Amino acid sequence: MTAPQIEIQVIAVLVAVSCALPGTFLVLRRMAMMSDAISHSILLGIVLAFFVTRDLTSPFLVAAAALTGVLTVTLVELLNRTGLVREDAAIGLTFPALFSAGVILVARYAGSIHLDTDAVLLGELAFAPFNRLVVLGYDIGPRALYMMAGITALNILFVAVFFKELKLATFDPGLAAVLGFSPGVLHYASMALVSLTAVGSFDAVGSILVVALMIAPPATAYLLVDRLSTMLLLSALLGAAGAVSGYWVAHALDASIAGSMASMSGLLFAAAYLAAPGRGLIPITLRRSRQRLEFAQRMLLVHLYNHEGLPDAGRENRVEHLHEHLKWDRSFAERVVGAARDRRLVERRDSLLILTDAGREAARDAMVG
Amino acid sequence: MTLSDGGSPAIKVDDLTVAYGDKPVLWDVDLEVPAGVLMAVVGPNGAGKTTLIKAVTGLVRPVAGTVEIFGRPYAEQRRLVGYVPQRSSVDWDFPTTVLDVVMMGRYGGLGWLRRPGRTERKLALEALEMVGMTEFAGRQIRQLSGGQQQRVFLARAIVQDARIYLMDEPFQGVDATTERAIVELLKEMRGRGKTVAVVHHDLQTVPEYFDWVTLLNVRCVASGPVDRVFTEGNLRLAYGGRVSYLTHHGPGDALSGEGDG
Amino acid sequence: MTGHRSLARAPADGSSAGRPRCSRRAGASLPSRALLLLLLLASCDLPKRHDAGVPEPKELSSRRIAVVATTGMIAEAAAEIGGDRVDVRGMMGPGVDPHLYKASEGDVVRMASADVVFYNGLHLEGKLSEVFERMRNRVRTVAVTDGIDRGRLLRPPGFEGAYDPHVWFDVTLWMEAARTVEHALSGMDPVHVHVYRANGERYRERLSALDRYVRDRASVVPPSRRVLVTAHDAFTYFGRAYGFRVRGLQGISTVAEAGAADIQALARMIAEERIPAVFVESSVPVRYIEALQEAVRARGFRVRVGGSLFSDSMGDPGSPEGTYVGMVRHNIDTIVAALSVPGEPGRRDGAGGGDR
Amino acid sequence: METALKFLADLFSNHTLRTVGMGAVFLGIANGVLGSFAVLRKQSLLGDAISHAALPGIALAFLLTGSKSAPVLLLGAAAAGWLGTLFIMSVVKNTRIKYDSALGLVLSVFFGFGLILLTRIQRMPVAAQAGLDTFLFGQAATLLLRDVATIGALGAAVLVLVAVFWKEFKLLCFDPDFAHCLGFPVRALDILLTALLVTSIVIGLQTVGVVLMSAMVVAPAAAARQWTDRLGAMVAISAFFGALAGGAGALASSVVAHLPTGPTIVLCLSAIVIVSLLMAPNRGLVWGWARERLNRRRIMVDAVLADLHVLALRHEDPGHGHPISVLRTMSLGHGGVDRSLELLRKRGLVRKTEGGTWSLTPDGLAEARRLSGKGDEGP
Repeated sequence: MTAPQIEIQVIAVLVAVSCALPGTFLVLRRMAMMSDAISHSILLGIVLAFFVTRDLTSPFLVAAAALTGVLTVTLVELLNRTGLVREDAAIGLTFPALFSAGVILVARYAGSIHLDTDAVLLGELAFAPFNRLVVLGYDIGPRALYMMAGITALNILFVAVFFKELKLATFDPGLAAVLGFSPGVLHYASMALVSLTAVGSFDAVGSILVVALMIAPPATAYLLVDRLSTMLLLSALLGAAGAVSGYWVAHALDASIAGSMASMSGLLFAAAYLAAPGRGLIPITLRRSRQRLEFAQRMLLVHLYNHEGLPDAGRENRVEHLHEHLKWDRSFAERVVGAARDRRLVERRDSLLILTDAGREAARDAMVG
Repeated sequence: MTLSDGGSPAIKVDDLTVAYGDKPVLWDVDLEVPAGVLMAVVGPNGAGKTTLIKAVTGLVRPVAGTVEIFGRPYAEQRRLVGYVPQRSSVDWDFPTTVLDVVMMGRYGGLGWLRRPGRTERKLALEALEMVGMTEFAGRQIRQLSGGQQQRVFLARAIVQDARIYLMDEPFQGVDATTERAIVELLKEMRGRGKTVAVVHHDLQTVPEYFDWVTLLNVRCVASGPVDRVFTEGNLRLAYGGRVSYLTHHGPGDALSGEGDG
Repeated sequence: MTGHRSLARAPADGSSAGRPRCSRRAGASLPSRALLLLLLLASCDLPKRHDAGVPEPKELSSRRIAVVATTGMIAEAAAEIGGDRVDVRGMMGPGVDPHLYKASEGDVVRMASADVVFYNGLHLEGKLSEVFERMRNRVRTVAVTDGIDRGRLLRPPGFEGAYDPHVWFDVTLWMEAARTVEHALSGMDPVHVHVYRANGERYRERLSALDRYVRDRASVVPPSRRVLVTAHDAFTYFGRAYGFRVRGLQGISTVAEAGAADIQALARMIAEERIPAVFVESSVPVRYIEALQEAVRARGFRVRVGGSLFSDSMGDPGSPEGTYVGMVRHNIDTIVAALSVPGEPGRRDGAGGGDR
Repeated sequence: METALKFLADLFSNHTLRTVGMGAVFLGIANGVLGSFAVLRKQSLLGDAISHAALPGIALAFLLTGSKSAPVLLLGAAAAGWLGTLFIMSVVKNTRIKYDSALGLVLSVFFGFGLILLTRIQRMPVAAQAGLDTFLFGQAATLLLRDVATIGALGAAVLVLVAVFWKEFKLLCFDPDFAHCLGFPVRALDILLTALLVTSIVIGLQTVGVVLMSAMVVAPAAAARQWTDRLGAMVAISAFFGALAGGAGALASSVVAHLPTGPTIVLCLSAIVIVSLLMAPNRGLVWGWARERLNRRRIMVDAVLADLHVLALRHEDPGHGHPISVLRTMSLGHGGVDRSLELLRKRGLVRKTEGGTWSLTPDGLAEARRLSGKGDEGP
């Protein structure tokens, strides 16, 4: 590995960690799309700041972008407060308006300048290691590394200090207000942090990866664990895993790094979606069929028990008869009988089925239950 | 339409097992509800009361078991079953009026392509009158109180003209007057030969409101006429040790507030 | 501490030196490890002076110089001038819009292992241009437009320091760019100055022949019809150099959109001045120009689509348009062929489905 | 007058305005109708998600066919958008992940995968790839007649389907469980309605671009919701708003130079939304605010009346005047005593005595008794 390669992965991991924390709350509070909304609406801030500074390289433009992020969040919140539109509609109303205002300004007053979000935010992880921070003539590393380290630290600090309040405000804003935690203030603080994290990360890794890292790892963690604290931790870990594995996929394919990282985060989600213990599609399907088999065995036992010793036992207690009486198809009936025999609940003499002592016991239990 | 209900129970549930995640919510439930009874489904939180209703109406898919309505599978008898969901299950801010919601009860009978017309309107207004909501016909549904919303749901069920009604907590968030009115209505429906199953919370009113009861706690603890089945022994089986309700209870007790489903 | 030292110093050493040492640090994947690394990085160990990393001339004279160029045009200039002294790798292949270039992982390695990076500058590569400027302490980076007299650059009114970056359409400006490449290579590898000078001379001669060719061809078109209408504002330098009025549908920025009034204004001009043809560009959807064509037809004049011009990138490698000279020739030939035939009036209710 | 008429005549004989205007109006109608359902089902942001999710479809279509023709790429975009939507529906149905997270997930992951494909394509030495990444940056100003025809046909198809399945869609959006119990194939209806939305989004994407499409889905419906409490009216108003904004945006951008059409339409939509939120009868914020002020004023007036009543009870003569300063101290914190007294005087409930003091009239006494009978109105 070369130094830039390491730096890219460290930056990506930092972005993953810093996005996972606010991302978890966004996912839980059903505001996940806020990240994407911010990525569009910051154009307006950038354009306005450019008209003031007339300089594409001014750091003021990035600050204006972050402020526009906060503005977006505030507008969405205001719309929400009216109770006239829902959260998703509020987001969908806000960002197109801000973005369109930005585009109109560019078209009217700066059409001959290459002015858009890409011109101000680097947004490309591949180039992040080459954007160095030079202090007093010393090259001390990629800018993005320092910026993301700062944002990560801020996020961790915020979550650590306000963990209790955040948790309460996330699950029960009403109760939080009653207890005097002022969910409004906390909400704005956390949304300002979302905006800051988003814009800082857009600069480092590009908007699409930020959206992916804010949503996919927390969503994956949500499938796997139930506690907020473990969810936060797991989100960060999953984000980092997606970032690093994504990097090597990009390396193998010589493809977009951000794209690969987003895709790997998506794959991790897909894996959890399919196989998460207890919640994944596969475990659920397996459990369904297992329960069906178990249940069928009990039905079998009860059936055998009911007919045991009666004159019609010779007719009723045959595998073929199960097919007719219990409406099982032949292979399923065989499977059920096989499973019951493995558990030594049933014995098979020729085609006649006979309960063992254990089987008789189990049948009685089943009937009582 | 001839119905094959000669002797077959209105609802027959066999070996019904439903699981959410890895937790069985209903386990091997057998149930027979004769036609023309007013039945309460009671049980502690998480007992699977709502799930039972949803499984009967096919809203959740059971792991095992079958449901029969008048001796035939539910899918064939769908039209005979009316469903009153929990009030919280719909969006009350939806742009629609009381009359409109009630007319929805006729949609199933209309089938594809046909629009509700004068007949449906008349039926809906009649149903609204039965629940005492005529004057609210043109109101947007958000502007109603909880009890009024519940009455609208009942009216919608009435216009369905089903033979069996399954109701999920019709008394939740409803004032005492409305509760009385609803009970009267339910009794009247029973009088007309309908079968009504109600998820219910207030144990004390069970003997007064209902003639049939099912005690549920994941398994079916007991089911039958209230005077035979609604015994302290069965309640203890269903609720474990928490049977203090018999002396004091009320909404806000451990017994109220639905958490399952 | 060694880990952090190697990481901190690696940039200054140049990447070839950093590579073997860092390969042991595969464990950086763990977030905790990464955080640790970061803390160490941020601590106060003194890195080297940043200008120490530029490769020594001596080292370069004995091997081929690794060159990375952003656009195809720059890659070609570097290859022509460097000859067999250089290994040129272009980042943006044919058909890639430099404004919208998406980097791939390979670019990291290519850039890190380059001896020199040639880029266009003037914000053609967006924010990347800025990064290249700042990278100079790490890898030698050269903006090929740096050598051009700022007075010759087009500047949109009102904004300081913002220039139109599409200089390659004025061949004489591109000769300046080639000279910048030559100087840069000579400076890095003084031992082979004669090679670069000879190659550079030869290349510039070809370019100046090309310039004459373009001028000759352009003069075929009657001055009144020397109007170049395209989808976006890339051909302003071309217009200035060869006497064409240039009209674009939309500005330079990729987010900018045209308004209905802009299309109407352009259509009115085309119809009134009876401009025979408009042109599509390889990187802009054809429909933009088709809309213009429809609008013109509705005014009772038929404007042809004169053909496709290469704007921000060259054609397929191996084809004539895959070289700078071939591309410019293709453009001027297409333009001249289309504009030297007078325009034909269309019928208002014309066969092409004008109005209705 | 004549010049104005001529100007209008010019404007409407103008080809670009007519084409763009018609396209925008049709698009506004189709999306106004479908958007109503989307907004009511909390799918407002589906447009945003689908427009991003379409990227890998476009890239794959190009990779597989090597063609950049619009139908091929559109098919790819629609397929990817459709797949993404199915995935969203499946995740929401089977897990506790909410709709917004599923949207964001599909948006970013699909787009990320699209980026991988795009960078692979970039590495291919094929000049024909040019413009692939701008395929979805539609330009509303460059609508062609054939686009208008497509949009018109699509709009008509949407209207017909929505009319045919009107009551089913209504039931699906309001109470899907109940729909299921009535025997309607809820899932199939869901897929049909979503398919209509995806189709109109993808068509719109290529012609007018991502952001305009996102706004077209949400804004007309959100605005229309304020004006009515009936679904039918909401859909109609929403279609009208969509058409209005489309027409107004097209008009504005053909009168003013350098006013991009798509964003102008978005801003027209935003203006409609703002006006609706503020001014719509019943729900509008301004009315709510006015109602509240009115109520507050009424309570204050009643409070002053009650104060006077209390004072009158202490005196044998109910007509005895009381200085305003006493009333001020009694109504501490309410303020506006002077104005309240003035209002009461106009209603003939109080009178000002010669000494500048205030007392109840017989009417006022009766009214005050009535109020105090209600109990809770006094201070």
